[in-house]
Amino acid sequence: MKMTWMTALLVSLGAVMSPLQAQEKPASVGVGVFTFTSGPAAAYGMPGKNAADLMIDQINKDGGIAGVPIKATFVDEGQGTEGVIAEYRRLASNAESQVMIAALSSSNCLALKPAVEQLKVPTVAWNCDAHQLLADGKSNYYFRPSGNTVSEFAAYALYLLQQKPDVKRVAMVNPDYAMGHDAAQIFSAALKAIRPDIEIVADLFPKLGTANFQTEISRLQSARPDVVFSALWGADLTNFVRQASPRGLFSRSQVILALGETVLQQKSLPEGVIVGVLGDGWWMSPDALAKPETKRFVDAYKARFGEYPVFPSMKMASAFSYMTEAYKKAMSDNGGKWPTRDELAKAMSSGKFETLTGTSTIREDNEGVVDQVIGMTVNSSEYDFPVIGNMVRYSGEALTPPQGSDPMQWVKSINADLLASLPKPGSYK
Amino acid sequence: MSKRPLLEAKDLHISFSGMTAVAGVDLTIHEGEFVAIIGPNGSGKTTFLNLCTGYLKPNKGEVYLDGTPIVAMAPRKIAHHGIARAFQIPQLFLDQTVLDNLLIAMAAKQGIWSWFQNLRTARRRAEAMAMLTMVGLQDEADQFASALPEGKRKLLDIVLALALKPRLILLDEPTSGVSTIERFSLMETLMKALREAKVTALFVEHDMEVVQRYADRVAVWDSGRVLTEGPPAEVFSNEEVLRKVVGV
Amino acid sequence: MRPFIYLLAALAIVGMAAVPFTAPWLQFVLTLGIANGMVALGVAILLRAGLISIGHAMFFAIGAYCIAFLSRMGINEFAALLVLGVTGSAVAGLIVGAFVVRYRAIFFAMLNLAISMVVYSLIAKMHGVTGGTDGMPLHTPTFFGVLLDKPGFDLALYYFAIVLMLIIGYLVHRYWKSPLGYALSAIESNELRLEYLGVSARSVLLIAYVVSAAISGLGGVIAGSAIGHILPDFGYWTSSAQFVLIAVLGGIGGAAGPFLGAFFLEMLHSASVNITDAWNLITGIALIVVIVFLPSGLYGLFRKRRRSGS
Amino acid sequence: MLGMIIPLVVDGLTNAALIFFVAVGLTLVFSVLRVLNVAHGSFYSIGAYIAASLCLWVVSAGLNPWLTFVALLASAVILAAALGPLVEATLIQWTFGKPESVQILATFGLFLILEDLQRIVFGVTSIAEDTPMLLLGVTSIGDMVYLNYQLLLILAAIVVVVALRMMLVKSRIGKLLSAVVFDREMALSVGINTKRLFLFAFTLGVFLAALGGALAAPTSGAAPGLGAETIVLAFAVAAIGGLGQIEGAALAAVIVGLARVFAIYFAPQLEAVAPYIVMLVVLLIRPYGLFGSDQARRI
Repeated sequence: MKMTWMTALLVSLGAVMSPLQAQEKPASVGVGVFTFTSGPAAAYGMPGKNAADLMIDQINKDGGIAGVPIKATFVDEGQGTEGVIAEYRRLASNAESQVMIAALSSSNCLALKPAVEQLKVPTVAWNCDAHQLLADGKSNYYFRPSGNTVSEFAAYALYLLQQKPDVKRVAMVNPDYAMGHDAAQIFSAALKAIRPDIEIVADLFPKLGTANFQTEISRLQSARPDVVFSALWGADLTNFVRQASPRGLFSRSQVILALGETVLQQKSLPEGVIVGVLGDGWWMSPDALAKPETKRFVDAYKARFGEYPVFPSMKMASAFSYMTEAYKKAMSDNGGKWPTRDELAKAMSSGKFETLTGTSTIREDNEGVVDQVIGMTVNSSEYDFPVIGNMVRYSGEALTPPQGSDPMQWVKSINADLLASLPKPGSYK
Repeated sequence: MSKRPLLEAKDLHISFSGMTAVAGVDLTIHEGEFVAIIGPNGSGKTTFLNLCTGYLKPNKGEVYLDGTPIVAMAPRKIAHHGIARAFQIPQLFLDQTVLDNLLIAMAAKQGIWSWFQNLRTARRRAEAMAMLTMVGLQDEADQFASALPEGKRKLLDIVLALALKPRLILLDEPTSGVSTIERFSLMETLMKALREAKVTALFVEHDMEVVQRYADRVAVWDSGRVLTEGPPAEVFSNEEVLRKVVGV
Repeated sequence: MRPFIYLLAALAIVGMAAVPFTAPWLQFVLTLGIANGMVALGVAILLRAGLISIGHAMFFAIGAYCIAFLSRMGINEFAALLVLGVTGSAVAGLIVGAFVVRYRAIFFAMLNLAISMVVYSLIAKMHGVTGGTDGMPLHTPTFFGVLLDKPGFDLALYYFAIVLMLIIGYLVHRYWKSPLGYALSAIESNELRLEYLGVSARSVLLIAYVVSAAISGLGGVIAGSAIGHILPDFGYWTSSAQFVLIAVLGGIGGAAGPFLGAFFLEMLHSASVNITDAWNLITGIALIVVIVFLPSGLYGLFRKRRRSGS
Repeated sequence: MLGMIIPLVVDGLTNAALIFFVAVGLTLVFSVLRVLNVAHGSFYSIGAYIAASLCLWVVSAGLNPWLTFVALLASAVILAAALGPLVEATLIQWTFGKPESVQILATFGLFLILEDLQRIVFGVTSIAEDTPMLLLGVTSIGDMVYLNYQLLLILAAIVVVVALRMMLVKSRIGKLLSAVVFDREMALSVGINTKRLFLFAFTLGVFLAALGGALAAPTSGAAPGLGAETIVLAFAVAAIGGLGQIEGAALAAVIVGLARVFAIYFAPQLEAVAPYIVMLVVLLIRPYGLFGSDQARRI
């Protein structure tokens, strides 16, 4: 008896608390943008924030979303998970915030998930690619148009096997946290699925934020690998490259830098390094450069921030175009009325979305299927730093594990036929 | 006065990095006695107290309390067995009030179960005030121990030892740092308290008048040994003692 | 003046109880505030003995991970999780405590730091078991038999946390007023005398350590349940330092201190993140200002008033 | 076999050298001022930032590249001169005689402040200028290629150990320092001006940390979050060696450096944990560190 009374009370209170929802056009679209503006991860957070600033300006210049301007609130993920969640909840409790673009760090995304589903705010995971995030397929309000780690890292294995079929000894250096371990696991599993004879001669996990890689480099030298794969990023990657190149790592082995695109502009990479953009980037990508809005975005970005956008920028930009398209879709669905959070979520939950770099097809589990572009560094006449050449564009369908399947099982199931069916390096011009 | 031996030190030796501090001390203290130890500085008197309370371990020799060997025990175990100690430099809880200092000591005596109730139970409080009144510290009860003058610190230090209701109390120069005027009043209160509590006492003392007046027996120390022992009258008529210790 | 303080306290509690209706987003902040306050209270118990632990975040994390594991194992009742989580961290406290209570001053701090960093690194490492840096999800459990949706659970948790805060606060208050509590400060002021009174300083400290670990674990359970996802960062050394910071900020003069500190910091944080992202700077300055001008912490403000009153 | 040992040793010593600079400063300050400075790691990272910026300037200004080495040293001097006396005279002096908790928290507050100031001044992107590293070229030992700059670091660390010891036994101020460390009360009673000594010791500590950062800059650059990582490691090393022990810090640095190397070669999974496990083991066996005594008094 007492219990039921208690339940009734709590449930009713819960009802009272859920924010009101605006049917008529609001004065502005409140968007909460979560990224790192402090701490080591700001190396990726800032390009993301810059892209967001730029996208918002451009969208608002073009009359906003159906005449409603975007009003963004930025939240620093560097303040720690508890603060991030607190801010998310505070923003969500305000009826003006319609959408959240959160977050960069996978651990923050995973920690936010309960709040997202509870507060029912459509939320776009713009850069956290951990396949675990949507694995349960139960998400109704969390969306990821930018694809996940499985396809991203499997793609490198396939590219390598096409480019260097005789590879025998592979060494790996990955940051010592979830993403790094996932990368190592996926990449090596994909390789072994097709070439079980390949030997992993070193599997190193320097701590995230390691500044001195001399020992790792020595270890790699002594292992004499044909190929070195690394998913290091940010300052770690820069340091690794700076310390490794004079010691001849790049000349002795074929190096793969999964997140290497972000350091191209630092002029530190030699030619012939396999790099990619974790998805379909814009570098040298015919599809991307064919889009006038992309060209416009890139030029404006270069003009405003003095450097070219890198993949976090593009993922952030794509998150915004995904959001705006979803709004249009939602309004056409409900007869031009301003959509509620739920209607927007519904619009986001399925369909094909144009992004600055290609298209993203949202599946039942809110996972976006995107192509993977991979290439090698080549010197170029138009740029004073090596850019991506010898490119290939793998179709997302081919590389994304089918919905509901265990991602790692799928990776193990990759076979020579799939490899054969894929376009060859250099085919994407 | 029963002549039952309470504390027996047998052939105690200890040396620090080659320096011999106590070299073969045999000393027996009987129940109810007030024994004084006198001797020049550095003759190992305080070291002896440290050995009797487990603060130091001897290189050789034994100490028995009523037949139980205690040299191997930690100070707190020895305290449980009934030896309490007052120090040359009073060891107080300076950031607590005089009353709380005593209450802590009493709670310590009353054992673990008393540890969960409030420190300032009416019963304990009354008992404590009684003790403080007996030694004349009642007016300072609510002062912080740090605010006490040296003489009263000495007194409180001794009261803390007495709160353990020990069988034997070791007093390290109870009157040092106390003005000659206060000295005897302090000793009077002290003796009164000791008699009331029926405590045997061993005290290290420099003031010969104090020793002559209050000690039943005197042990004269020199360079880590007991030179001679006996009633004050006898000891103070001993040439060697007068020369070496009293310095006449 | 005393009644004034109680009135103030009562008003504060009423205010907190009203939050879910007046400022819903604050509910989460305050739940975390209480959780952090718990850990800080645990730290404060040791500070009473003059011992500073730069490692108590480990018990916070252990409490949180305990319930994460249990709910993975299918235990889905909050009451059970609470009890087991607290027990878990208490046991951890007993094991760690057995080692560290032998040491004092800086060495105590260092040893705690070392152990907590090992625990942290192991949690972050063992991906198979702990989910590594991605942490572990926590499914909303039933609340004393009642099945609630997440909002309902959070609300229940919030009020439950307030009640816990009052209970734990009172118990610690009693603890500090008991001989055991006095023995703590006695260890700081004169351990030799304490030993000569027949009291084992180590057992006094071990008890204190286990209690503080248990309370910290309780904080972890509350925070974990509120967030719904457990991360290794809970146990990183900076958060350990944050807890000491909270304790000293709030003051260890009374059990209310650490909670004052926690709420103050949460408020300061929520306020500052909207103005600037230089919140480290602000907390740093606030911390130095407080320890310089309010040696007995925020709690000291009320204590002074009370003194002048009586 | 030899082919195995050489890289282990060289890498171990390189690791050790970098950690040593921070740890020795921390330990020196603790031994003299009896204050454990949590903000010490920030001096390392700020040193790195200044050094990197200076080198970038030297290069961009088209000056003689060898001047970058001057720049490295200069940046450490600049930082020590700018922050050392300031911090000591304001915050650190205030903490004298206060309980450890207050000392640690005061410096932790400073740590928080410095972390943000760095971000505000130098931004969030990592900066580096590797000219010094490239100038020195490489050496091949067996089939391993090493940066001569690595070897230079090892040399520099050895020089610092010797120089410090010399300073403490030979120079007047060094003797005074040792006196203060050995028995502060006595030193005060014989009228040694501890105020000036403390200022000197703290500034020296800042200099050493900054030097470490500066020397690391050409290879490792400067990035946000460096301070927090550095200080725990420095704690570990200082504690292992025994707080206040210069040679202790040196030996501990070597142990931790080697531990990391062995982890990387034989148990990569344990790399991140290695220093703390070493610390834990050592402290459980010798709670006051390898060279330490109860009061951690000697230097």
